[in-house]
Amino acid sequence: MAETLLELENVVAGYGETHILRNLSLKVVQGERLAIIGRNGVGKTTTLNTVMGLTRQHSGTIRLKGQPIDRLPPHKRSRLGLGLVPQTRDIFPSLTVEENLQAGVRNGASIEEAYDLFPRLKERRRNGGRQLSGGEQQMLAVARTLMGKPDIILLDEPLEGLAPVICERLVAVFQELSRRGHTIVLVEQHTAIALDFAERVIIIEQGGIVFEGAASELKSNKELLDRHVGIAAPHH
Amino acid sequence: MTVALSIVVDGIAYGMILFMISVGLSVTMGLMRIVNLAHGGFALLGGACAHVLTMRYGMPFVPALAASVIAVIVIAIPLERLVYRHIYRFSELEQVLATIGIVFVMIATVNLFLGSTLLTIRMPPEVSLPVNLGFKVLPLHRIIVIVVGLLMVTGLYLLVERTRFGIYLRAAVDNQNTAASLGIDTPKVYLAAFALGAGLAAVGGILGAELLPIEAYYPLRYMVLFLTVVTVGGMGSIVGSFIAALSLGILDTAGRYLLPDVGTIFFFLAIIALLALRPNGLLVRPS
Amino acid sequence: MTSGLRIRNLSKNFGGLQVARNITLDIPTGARAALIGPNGAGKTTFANLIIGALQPSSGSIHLDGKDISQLGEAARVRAGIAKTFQITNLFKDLSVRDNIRLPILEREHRTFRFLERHDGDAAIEAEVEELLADFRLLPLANRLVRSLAYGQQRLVELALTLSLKPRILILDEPAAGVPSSDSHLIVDAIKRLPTYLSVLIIEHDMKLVFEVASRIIVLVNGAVLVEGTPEEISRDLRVRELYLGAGHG
Amino acid sequence: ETIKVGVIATFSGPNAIWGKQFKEAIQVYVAQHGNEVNGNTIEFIYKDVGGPNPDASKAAAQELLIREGVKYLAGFDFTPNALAVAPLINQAKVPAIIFNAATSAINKQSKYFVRTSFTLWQVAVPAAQWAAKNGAKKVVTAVSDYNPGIDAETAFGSAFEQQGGTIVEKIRMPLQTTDFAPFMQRIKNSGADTVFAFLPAGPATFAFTKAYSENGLKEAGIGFIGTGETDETTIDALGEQAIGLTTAYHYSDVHTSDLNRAFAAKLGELFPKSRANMASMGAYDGAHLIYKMIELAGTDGDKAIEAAKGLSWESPRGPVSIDPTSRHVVQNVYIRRVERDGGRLVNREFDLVKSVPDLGFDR
Amino acid sequence: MIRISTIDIVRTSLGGTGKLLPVAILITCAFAAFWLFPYDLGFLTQMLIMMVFVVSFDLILGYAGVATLGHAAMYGCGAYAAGLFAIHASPDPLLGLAVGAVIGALIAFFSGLLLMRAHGLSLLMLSIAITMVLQEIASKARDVTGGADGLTGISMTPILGVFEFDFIGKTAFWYAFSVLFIILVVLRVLVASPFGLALRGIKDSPSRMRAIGTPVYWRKVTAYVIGGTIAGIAGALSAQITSLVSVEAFNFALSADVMVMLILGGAGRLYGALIGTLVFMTVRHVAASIDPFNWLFVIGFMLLAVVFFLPDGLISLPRRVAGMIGARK
Ligand SMILES: Nc1ncnc2c1ncn2[C@@H]1O[C@H](COP(=O)(O)OP(=O)(O)OP(=O)(O)O)[C@@H](O)[C@H]1O
Ligand SMILES: Nc1ncnc2c1ncn2[C@@H]1O[C@H](COP(=O)(O)OP(=O)(O)OP(=O)(O)O)[C@@H](O)[C@H]1O
Ligand SMILES: [Mg+2]
Ligand SMILES: [Mg+2]
Repeated sequence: MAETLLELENVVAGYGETHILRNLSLKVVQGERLAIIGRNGVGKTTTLNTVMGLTRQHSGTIRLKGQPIDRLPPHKRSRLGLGLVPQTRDIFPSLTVEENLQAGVRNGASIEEAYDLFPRLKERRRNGGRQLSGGEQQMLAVARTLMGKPDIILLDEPLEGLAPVICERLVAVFQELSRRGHTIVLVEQHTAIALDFAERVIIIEQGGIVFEGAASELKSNKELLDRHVGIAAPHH
Repeated sequence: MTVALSIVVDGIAYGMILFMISVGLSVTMGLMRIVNLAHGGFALLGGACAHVLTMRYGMPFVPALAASVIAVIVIAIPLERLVYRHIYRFSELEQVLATIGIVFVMIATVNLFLGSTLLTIRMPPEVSLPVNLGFKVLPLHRIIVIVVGLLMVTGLYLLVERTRFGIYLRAAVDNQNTAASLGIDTPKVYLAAFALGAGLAAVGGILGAELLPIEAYYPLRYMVLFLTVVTVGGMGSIVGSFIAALSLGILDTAGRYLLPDVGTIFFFLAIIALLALRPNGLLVRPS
Repeated sequence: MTSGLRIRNLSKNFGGLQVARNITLDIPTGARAALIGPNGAGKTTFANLIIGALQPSSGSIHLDGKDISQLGEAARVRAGIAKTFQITNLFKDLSVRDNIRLPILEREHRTFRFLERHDGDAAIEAEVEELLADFRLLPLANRLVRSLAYGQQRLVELALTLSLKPRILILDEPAAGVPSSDSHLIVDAIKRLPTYLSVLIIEHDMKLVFEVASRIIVLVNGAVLVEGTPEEISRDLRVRELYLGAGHG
Repeated sequence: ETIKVGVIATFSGPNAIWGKQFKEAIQVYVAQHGNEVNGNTIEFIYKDVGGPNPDASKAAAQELLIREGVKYLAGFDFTPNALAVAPLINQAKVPAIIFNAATSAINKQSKYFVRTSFTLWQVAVPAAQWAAKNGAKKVVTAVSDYNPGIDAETAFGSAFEQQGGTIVEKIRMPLQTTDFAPFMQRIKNSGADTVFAFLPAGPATFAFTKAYSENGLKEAGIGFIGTGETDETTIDALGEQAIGLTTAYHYSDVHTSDLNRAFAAKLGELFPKSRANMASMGAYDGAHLIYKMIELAGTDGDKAIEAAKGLSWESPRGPVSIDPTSRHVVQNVYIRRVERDGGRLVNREFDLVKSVPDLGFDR
Repeated sequence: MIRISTIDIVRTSLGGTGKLLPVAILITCAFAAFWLFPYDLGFLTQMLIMMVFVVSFDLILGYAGVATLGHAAMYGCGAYAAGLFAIHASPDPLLGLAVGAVIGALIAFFSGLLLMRAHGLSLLMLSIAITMVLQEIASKARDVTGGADGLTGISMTPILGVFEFDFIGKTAFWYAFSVLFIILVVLRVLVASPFGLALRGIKDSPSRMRAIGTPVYWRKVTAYVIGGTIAGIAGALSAQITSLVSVEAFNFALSADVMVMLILGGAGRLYGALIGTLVFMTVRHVAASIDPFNWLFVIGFMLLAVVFFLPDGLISLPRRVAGMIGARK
């Protein structure tokens, strides 16, 4: 049995005084590929942001590698091996592409790796972050997080706005990272892609988990999928 | 011809003082993007400290300068931890209110201990010796300021554009949450930058005191001047502030030489024209 | 006289970078066209040139035979061109309802009726409610947009743009951030649009593109690579290599 | 009976020094002379207006007149603050003693104004006469570009030319000027042997005198004559560069007379950190005048004004009297030079022009 | 016909009985102040004038989100215009107000053409520079304006030929209050109108506003002109009531004070502007008369306390308190 890397126990979190996550508990084990799906506004992003320390956590415990991290500021969590690709991309607009990447560099990562992954970024390396196209920003957001060599990568809809070819390439990259032992948590709207990629799937509804199981289980159980996510057969 | 030369020399010497007194602001307001109306407050504290050290305790100028800058940084650090840290998150308008509040308290404090008269700083007498440049006589003080100003702008440029700290700072300012989730210790970066800004303000206050003498109401009296330099230079650009300070110095000086009667109107009209043409200042970061 | 949008030799440079190269296109009234292409191909830039947020380096744009190249953005919106933003751009500190109401008031030229209340007109209020209902936004109507999840904001974005009742509608990745489960809301909304309206949709979700578009334009490196029916495009080898990848076809 | 006197001045903000000097001098006067006149208790009530602010000045006067029922108004550091109360004192028939505001024309706005300070004409004309007599031939005037500066420029210029001198250039320097180097260059280039300067005391004077000494004007043999630039409250801040500056003015805190020594002693006793200046003297003599008016006319404004006209007395600044037409103080104007005296700088008087009235009243 | 429309205006502005409450409070406050502080009418009148001024800035900053530091430009011009008009043309107060309003509007229009294209710091600086130029002109044109000594010789005839300006300042008080009241009613109608919503939209996202077909620039100029008109009226009021205009009317400190008062009370709320002015001026007045030397401490700490504990301004105080009491239950 692989060890638990990240654990949320009865987490209550939200914005200001409102509670979005209500007693959420989940475990992520070392090296796995976990997908989180759910309708709009159910709290997927909030879950990832809470793990990263960006939303207000009212109660509950989050442990990373067995150590409670609830009180830690985001940068300490990052240094413990967490990496987040935010849904809104959040490119630093006044930094160039290259500086955006440098801002993420830890543990001697090389920017060339990022350029190998996304040659488009290399072409635009001197451009200001604000001038990038939507898809270029998405690539940069992913690449920037990878510069920190995180053990566990939280991806919030990383395929959004990318051309299908790039999507495929990116999914392949994630698979490769997973093979190299990185743990990946993927929030994705495209249920089909998510189910193909992940081993395990969690469905969130109203700030709580309503399904947890193997991806294959969901794939074969259309009725279940319909009920929670409201999708007709995953299209491919 | 000699008039033109005089304008340039006097203008640069004056511009360098403008740069000196506002460079701290181009760090806190330009780079960190806090509407820091309390900038002059730190200059005031630095100047007041140097006044006390040189006049009351007879300390020589250079050690007094160093001690005063350190003192201001020592004041700035807890102030950042307790107050400014929260101000970063405020909206711009709230920042206006908060930093005005701080500046009032600073003024009141200096007023309480030292009164509201001019607080002179004793400099070594050689500093005010006229130096003959052949075509022109310039006080040694101005030459020192020019040299220090050049060193400062180079150092800051390298720090902001060429070091990891510079990248971290700019990233943290763009988006604190994202920077933090990339592992950047944003509170520390902010603290360091803020202390730097405050320290520079103190240096500027002290070295600029020859022209803008220190007194309790200094921060309010010259607020427009600080803002002008940073605005014309462009937010976030140290080099921009530098060029702006020099241009404004030359412009103002030219106005005084050539159109003394309407110098002020000329100066502000020129600023209006400049900002109408280049609304984001002379130099801005890529946007 | 041609009706619809006529674009001739449109070019745009950002410094040394050419992001639109001599684009010539027609989007006739009633068209359902899609613009696809690799990231950074210049799709958003193209849309911005049409709505007037950017000025072209050269070329012309005509709407129903009238040259609109010189008009500013607001004037073009009034002439009937509207666009959704790829990255949502909403009135975050206004309620969802006000976000819809505001463009309708503008459209109806109500702004200078200083003596009316902004929510005082029954017809406008009815229209607001209808749009909110269409996009299932009624339960959120009084929330500030700032507090909505990203996907919810995408829906507001679309509703807001439709409230302008444009004749040329440009949708920049309308489904981005909307879960596949809800993308049918968008498809439905597009299908419900009156036929006098031309739609140009920029989207990377091919399922949606194939569902709504009758013509597809492929933009690569700022130039039109091919233009054709969905079948033609999905068969095109270059498009498959450059854009669609192995998963499609 | 208590007779109240309302003092309107600036007690807060960058110009608070005015209010402070006024108040201290009044307190010295009261300490020396008691607070009773003819059995009436005199009570001074201070109102802050925070700087040149005519709106506030008028509101303060209204409040003093209505609520406090003051019978005399006093203070007024800035001209607009004095002018703003003119309609009120005309209606209320209450005398207003001006301790500073130095525009001649104020006293024309109301017959209830009496002034115990000075006007620029009063000091600039003697400055010109003295300069002409002491070898100045060509003078350049350099003044701050606002009404007092213009007054000084005109007064000095007309008097100097009358004495046969030439004004080679008139320089007006913007009030906001911080760097005076360009003006120094112009002064040098003008070919003058003397510069007559007028600037408000404080940062402007500081930077001006600094520029004067650093740009080698002294070495170039260009003399300096001014008026109130070397005010006692800022003179120490000017430092060494001030030594030797010559000014024509009506009061120096080292004026040698028993009265002045007594005044200084009392001030030092009550306010050890304070130093007297012309504002103190305006207020001190103002207080004296008010006491006199009460003694002679009680609380009848019209009678009090009549009583004030022509009054003369010995003040710590020397002999003074109130000119019946201009209701302005007639006084000696002293020529002084800045010297070091122990740990401080002082304006040492070495010459004087006797009994000068407000020469600007009829312009 | 006209009657009906005025009633309509009043009704829309009051918008039902619930909204009548603040109006009632306002009038009650005025009467209360009048009876309770009969000796401070001068100060109270100054405060009312300042309220007119701050409320005009609220339209620009609070609603349209345009932050300037040169609002005194219109105030000063309104003051000089009204003063000169009284001296040279007619001493009628209401005519003078109209002149102040027109001049305020003109200055706002012409400077607005330039200012409304600018943003952020550049906008602040431009507005400061314009005010400085105007101040410099006023102080140089001594023959017309009296320069630094101030413009004297203003005297007014009775308002409407009936109410004479009295020594105690009763007329001035009610005059200023009536003007404030009318302006508040007008502004309430305005901010509730589609125009008001459009301004809030502009504040929120100008780029989106443009994308819904709004000529943002002209909207902002319009708002600036309306704000400038009211600022001109405030200036005119002050000239008429003080009977003197000084170059200080253009002071940077005045523009800054206005901004501070507005944020203190709560920008974007008309009553916030009133409360901010009331509190700031009262505290300053009281603190400065108790301890003129140290009153800045009081103001400084008050500003800090408000930003830290009442980020939406003083106007959010009742809601905050209610919230705290509610939470405790
Ligand atoms: N900044 C915020 N302030 C207040 N409420 C918020 C904020 N951000 C999100 N919410 C609310 O929290 C809930 C969950 O939002 P969250 O972004 O986690 O959803 P999500 O599952 O990621 O949705 P999506 O698929 O649209 O990205 C939503 O109802 C949203 O309205
Ligand atoms: N202001 C600008 N200055 C310089 N380059 C720019 C600017 N705006 C866009 N670009 C560049 O132009 C190219 C086209 O951008 P555009 O946003 O139009 O792409 P797109 O086709 O919409 O891509 P995506 O599918 O990723 O959204 C990009 O490479 C981008 O980096
Ligand atoms: Mg999300
Ligand atoms: Mg795009």
